[in-house]
Amino acid sequence: MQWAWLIPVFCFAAAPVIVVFGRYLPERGSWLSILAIAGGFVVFWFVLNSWLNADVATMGCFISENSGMLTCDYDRSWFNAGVIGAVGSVSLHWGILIDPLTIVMLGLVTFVALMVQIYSMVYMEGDPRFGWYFAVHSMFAAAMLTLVLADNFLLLYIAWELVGICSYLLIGFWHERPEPREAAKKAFIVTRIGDVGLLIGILLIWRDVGSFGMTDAFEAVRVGVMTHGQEGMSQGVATAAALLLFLGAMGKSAQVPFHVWLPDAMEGPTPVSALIHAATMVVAGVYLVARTYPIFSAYDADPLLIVAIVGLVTALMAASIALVSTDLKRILAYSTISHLGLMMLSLGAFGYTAAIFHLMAHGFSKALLFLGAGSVLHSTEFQDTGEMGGLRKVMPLTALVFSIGALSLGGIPILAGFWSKDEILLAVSDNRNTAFLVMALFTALLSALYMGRAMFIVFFGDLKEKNNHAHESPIGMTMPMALLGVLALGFGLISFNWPGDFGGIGTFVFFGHGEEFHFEVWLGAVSIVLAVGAFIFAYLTYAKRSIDLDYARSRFSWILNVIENKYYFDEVYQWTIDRVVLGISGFIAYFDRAIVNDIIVNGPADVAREVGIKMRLHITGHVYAYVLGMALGTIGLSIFVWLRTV
Amino acid sequence: MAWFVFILLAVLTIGGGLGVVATRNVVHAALSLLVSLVAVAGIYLVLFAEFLALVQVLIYGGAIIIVLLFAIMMTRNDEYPRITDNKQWPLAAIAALALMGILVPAFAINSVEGTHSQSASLTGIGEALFTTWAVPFEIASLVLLVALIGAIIIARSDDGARSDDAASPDDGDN
Amino acid sequence: MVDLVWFQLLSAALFAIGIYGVMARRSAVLIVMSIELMLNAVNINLIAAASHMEGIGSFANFDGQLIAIFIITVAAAEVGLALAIILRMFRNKSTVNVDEIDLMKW
Amino acid sequence: MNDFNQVALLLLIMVPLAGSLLMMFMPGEDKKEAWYFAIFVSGISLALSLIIFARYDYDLGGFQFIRTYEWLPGPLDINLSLGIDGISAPLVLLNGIILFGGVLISQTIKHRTRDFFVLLLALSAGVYGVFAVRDLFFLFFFYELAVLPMYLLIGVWGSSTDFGTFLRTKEYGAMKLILFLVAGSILVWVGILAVYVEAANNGAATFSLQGLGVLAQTGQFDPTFQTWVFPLFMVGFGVLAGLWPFHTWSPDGHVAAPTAVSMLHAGVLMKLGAYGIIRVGIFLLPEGADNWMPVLVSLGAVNVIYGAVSAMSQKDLKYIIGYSSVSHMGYVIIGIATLDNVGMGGAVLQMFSHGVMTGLMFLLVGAIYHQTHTRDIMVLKGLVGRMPVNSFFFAIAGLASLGLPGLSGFVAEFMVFVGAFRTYMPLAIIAVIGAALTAVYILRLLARTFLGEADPQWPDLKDASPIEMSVGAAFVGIIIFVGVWPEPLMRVINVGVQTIPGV
Repeated sequence: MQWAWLIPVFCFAAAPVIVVFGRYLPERGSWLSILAIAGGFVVFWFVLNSWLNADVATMGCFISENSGMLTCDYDRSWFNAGVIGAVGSVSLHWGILIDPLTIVMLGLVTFVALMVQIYSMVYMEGDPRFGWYFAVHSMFAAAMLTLVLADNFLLLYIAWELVGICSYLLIGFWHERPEPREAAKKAFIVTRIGDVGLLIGILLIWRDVGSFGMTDAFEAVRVGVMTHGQEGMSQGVATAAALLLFLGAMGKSAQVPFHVWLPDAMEGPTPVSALIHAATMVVAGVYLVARTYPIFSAYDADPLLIVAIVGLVTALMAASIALVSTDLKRILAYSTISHLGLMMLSLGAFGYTAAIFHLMAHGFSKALLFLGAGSVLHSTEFQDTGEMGGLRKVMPLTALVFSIGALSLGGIPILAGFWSKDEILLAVSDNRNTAFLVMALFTALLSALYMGRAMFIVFFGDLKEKNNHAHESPIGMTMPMALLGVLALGFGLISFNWPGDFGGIGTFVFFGHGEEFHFEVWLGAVSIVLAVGAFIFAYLTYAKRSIDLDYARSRFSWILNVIENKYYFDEVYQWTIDRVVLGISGFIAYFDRAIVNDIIVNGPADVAREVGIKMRLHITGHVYAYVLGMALGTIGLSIFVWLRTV
Repeated sequence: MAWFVFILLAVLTIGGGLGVVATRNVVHAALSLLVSLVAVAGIYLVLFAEFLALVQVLIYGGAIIIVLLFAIMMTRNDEYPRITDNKQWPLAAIAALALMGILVPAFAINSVEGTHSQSASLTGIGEALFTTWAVPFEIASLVLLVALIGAIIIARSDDGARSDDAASPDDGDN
Repeated sequence: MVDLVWFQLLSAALFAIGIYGVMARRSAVLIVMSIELMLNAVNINLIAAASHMEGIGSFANFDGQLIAIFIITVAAAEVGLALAIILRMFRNKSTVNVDEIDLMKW
Repeated sequence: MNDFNQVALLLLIMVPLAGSLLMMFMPGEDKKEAWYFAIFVSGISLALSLIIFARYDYDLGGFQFIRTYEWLPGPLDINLSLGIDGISAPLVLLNGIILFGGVLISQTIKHRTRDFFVLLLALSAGVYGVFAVRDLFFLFFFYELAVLPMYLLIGVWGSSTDFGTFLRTKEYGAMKLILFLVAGSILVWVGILAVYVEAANNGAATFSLQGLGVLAQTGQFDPTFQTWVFPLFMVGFGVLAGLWPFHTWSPDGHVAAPTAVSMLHAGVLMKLGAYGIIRVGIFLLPEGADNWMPVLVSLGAVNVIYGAVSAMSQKDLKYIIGYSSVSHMGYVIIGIATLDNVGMGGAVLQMFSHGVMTGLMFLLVGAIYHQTHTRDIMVLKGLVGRMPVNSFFFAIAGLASLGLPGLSGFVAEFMVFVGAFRTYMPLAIIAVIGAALTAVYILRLLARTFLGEADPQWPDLKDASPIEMSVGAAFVGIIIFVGVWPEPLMRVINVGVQTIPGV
């Protein structure tokens, strides 16, 4: 298990090699990157296996009091600021932490990254910067894996920033066109604002705890809770730190005020969206909240209430926009934001296992959907759903796989999505008041509705003549989709407690104490009815065109156009940027040039010149004037001397 | 008796000085200067400094006034002989009076009464001149020599032949 | 006998007239004359002081007179030079009025 | 090899000085010969600084390579006492690197090449002197030697640019730079004399830092004296370090200066000011420093925000980098003002890393300007198409300056934040926000000038020349090495920072 740090190192090593020797490697280095991530996937299985049969005795492992899960921590010193031992000196460490949460995330990231890289071998064929794409791809995977493995906040922050910069490079991959450039810049700056919150949170914790290690921080919180804030971390600091960390998570996981960058990030290549904006990067925020759950749930856990509220609002708002947007990738982007909202909601409702379970299920299904959208885009060259229709006749396999993903996220039983969403609804019903539950159910309905809408518009209905040239994507693209489809189908099953010692996901990943799986009958029934009803409704309106929505559209027209304009977030942000930020900087630049420079600096120079001009007027050139001066001088002097002597 | 002579000579000196300063005509100024200097020589006599009086009359009366007159003659121009004061004269008058205001009280306050002037023997002067004051004497002769040469060089007209028509105003080429 | 004070007052008056002459007259020659007046004023003062002091032995009261002699020689040299300069000035600017000579003006 | 230690520092200063004097006798018109000789001299000085840095024994710590040459014993007790400690060793190394890089890339100087290199070497000799000397008088002497050639370098070889609304001629830039720096050095000189007189009153009339340090430690200088004299040093050296109200000379100086001079100016000269505050201000007047630190910290925070925000709306590449160095010097000032060994260590590391970063950026801007003759980011577009290597280096330098982990900028800034968080928390939060602002203008610059399709305006843009590529690669290598594994540098800095009183 100590060799878990090999996983990111493989990809870190692959990236520079591809960049430098890309031209000479076969397929310009893409094989090397795939090998690296495959190696990572293999090591993941070793880590899982060695964790399963590890126990308290093995080196470096202990049952952490906070999460109650067996965690193993391996630590190595990086560098120290200030002579070791001197007062106030700080020594900074690299280190990895293995616990079920990490293993689950490792599995998700490595598997999805592998699938996407294989997929993009075909998808990105013939792109001039093919090698560079794979280099940044493996750099991103490495950074994401380090983030998941990090055992101290410093390493987490470093990986967090590297993930940000890799997403900037990948979104802005086709930087010839201005839109990707702007989208990449927007993504980086918005996430960077979140990162500021994260950094301040980390420094706040460090200032209180004295070291960057997560275990020390959780220990301090636990001591603080026990002693009601006498020593260890006081409530104020804990809440402030939790909220600041959540600010960072909101930036990365595109929660409400910071979500504007995710839809624009669709400008990047579709496999990038599949990996980054579905399965890995966006869930980093959820992972962060899960990883630092002790700090969130310390004292009376009011940060979790805020997390729940933000999650719910994001889920609702994004689901509504997804319902009306026409671009296929935008629909999937908003659906990602909505599901992230759901995960945050479930974390906010103490549904730790549910959130992680949904994270996994959503990761597989959404990656699948994005790859499906990619293959549609690959063959028909446009993203607008208006142009598509009846593609199932032309692209049967993609249609099938896409439908599986859509049904799973829609919440149709036996599929992965249903079980995880059911768990979330269960957690919300147990720990939060009914208003949350109603809104969560409404969101589930909306997500089923837009998933159905997307599925039926694209693949059902009559095939437009210009699409008949479309062909099924090559095996290199369909095979990863099929694998992900299988997972989307079968992943739900791991939630049951099977015979043997494996008692369901609840006993594997949990916070506090593991609990077996139990199925709440009435809640399950309600959600099934909602999901199936929504799909039928979608089928009728979009595939058969029997229900027309014109009447509904005219009645709620003003709500519709508000939603269609994405609640005017972009306009508001753009306005503030143009007016406030650039305004201030323009003013300061002017202030700097006009005031500080021309007045304070050149001012004295001009004054000196003026005085100089005035001073020289007394040289009149006439001799007698000077004699007069001399006479007056002597008189003055003698008076002065006379006064002093008398 | 000495009082009367002193008063007379004092009046003559002041009158001559005012004459120099106040007349419109340059030659009158030169003559009034002569009167003033001769009066000063008289005062030296009142002070029993006969040699000085002699020297005064000889050098000032004889040499300097003559040179001045030559200078006046050589620098005659169109507005000759009427000369006026420059625009600064009221200020100059005030400054002069202020100076008087300073000197008179200075002399009056710490005046030394009861002294009387005695005569100084000529041999004493000669002896002192060539013993304690020998060095200044030599330097004085040097000064005179330098002044002499300097005056010649400055006043020498560059091209010799042109010095006859000094009065022509357009002769400003050199 | 006439006290020293009166001689000093006389020399002060003469000196003041000389200063006024230098400052007020426009013609350079008159300025030289006024300078002569000032020098004579100083001489009067010197000689008056010299003769009124009791001598210490025979050398006493010669210093004043000797300095006066030197002043006269310097005055003579000075007049010679001054007039040479005035001549040159007249040649260059064909005028002797001081307020037209302002080459050193700013 | 102990005697090498003895003579090392003297050699370090004398090599560039002698080199610049010798060059005066070389025939002026041959361009290449002067350049080769300058490379030779700066190569030796780089080798010397590398050896010195390597031989600095960080376990022993304190001042090493100590050597004192009698100059004016008597009552003044001025003597050239040389010695470097943990703080000055990395800066000596920095000066060697930047000088060698600067000389290498200035083969484009066609006009009076010989005199250019004479002045450049004299300037770097001054900088070496300031870092290696332990005597107040000579510190000021070399400080002036480092500052004055800047006037000629910018005035003669600089470039004037017309910004439409205002004109920045090179004469204006040079004049303003020199007036500011000389004004600052006057304040410093007054401070030095005050310290000397105070020392004389307390019996030990000396100019040597070591002697004065003993006096300061044993509390001979009374606190009121210290609180009055410290601002003299703070402002005097602060002017050179780009402290907020006195920073306007730096961007104007950058715009007008030729590439090599900009590299030395931003890379090393601004560090002189910060080093001066530490070596003279804080070492000699600890109590004075304590009372003035809140002021310095808030000025540093203003520096960071002010530099970042005004860089955001600049149109000229060099102005943007100029204001960004003002902002980065803000971190150094905050680091110094925390008087905390992590913060101070961060400040010294930031000096080193910012020196390399900005040196690289100016090198690349010089290369771009040399071919396109414009630095206006509105006009430059899509350079990556034709100058991939150049753009890659600029991207690395830009990302380092915005504090991307894995590059040297992050490590230094992080330590400054850690130190600042411990002492002045609210100002540290402002500094962190400043770091986020840096991201805005750096990315705006990268996206606007480098990304995008190749611009038809310059069809024949050539990529970096072999020399520029090698120097750039070396600088990028240093940035990445310090970013990933700062331990070798930190060992030396930690020891140096430990000796600062009050830390």
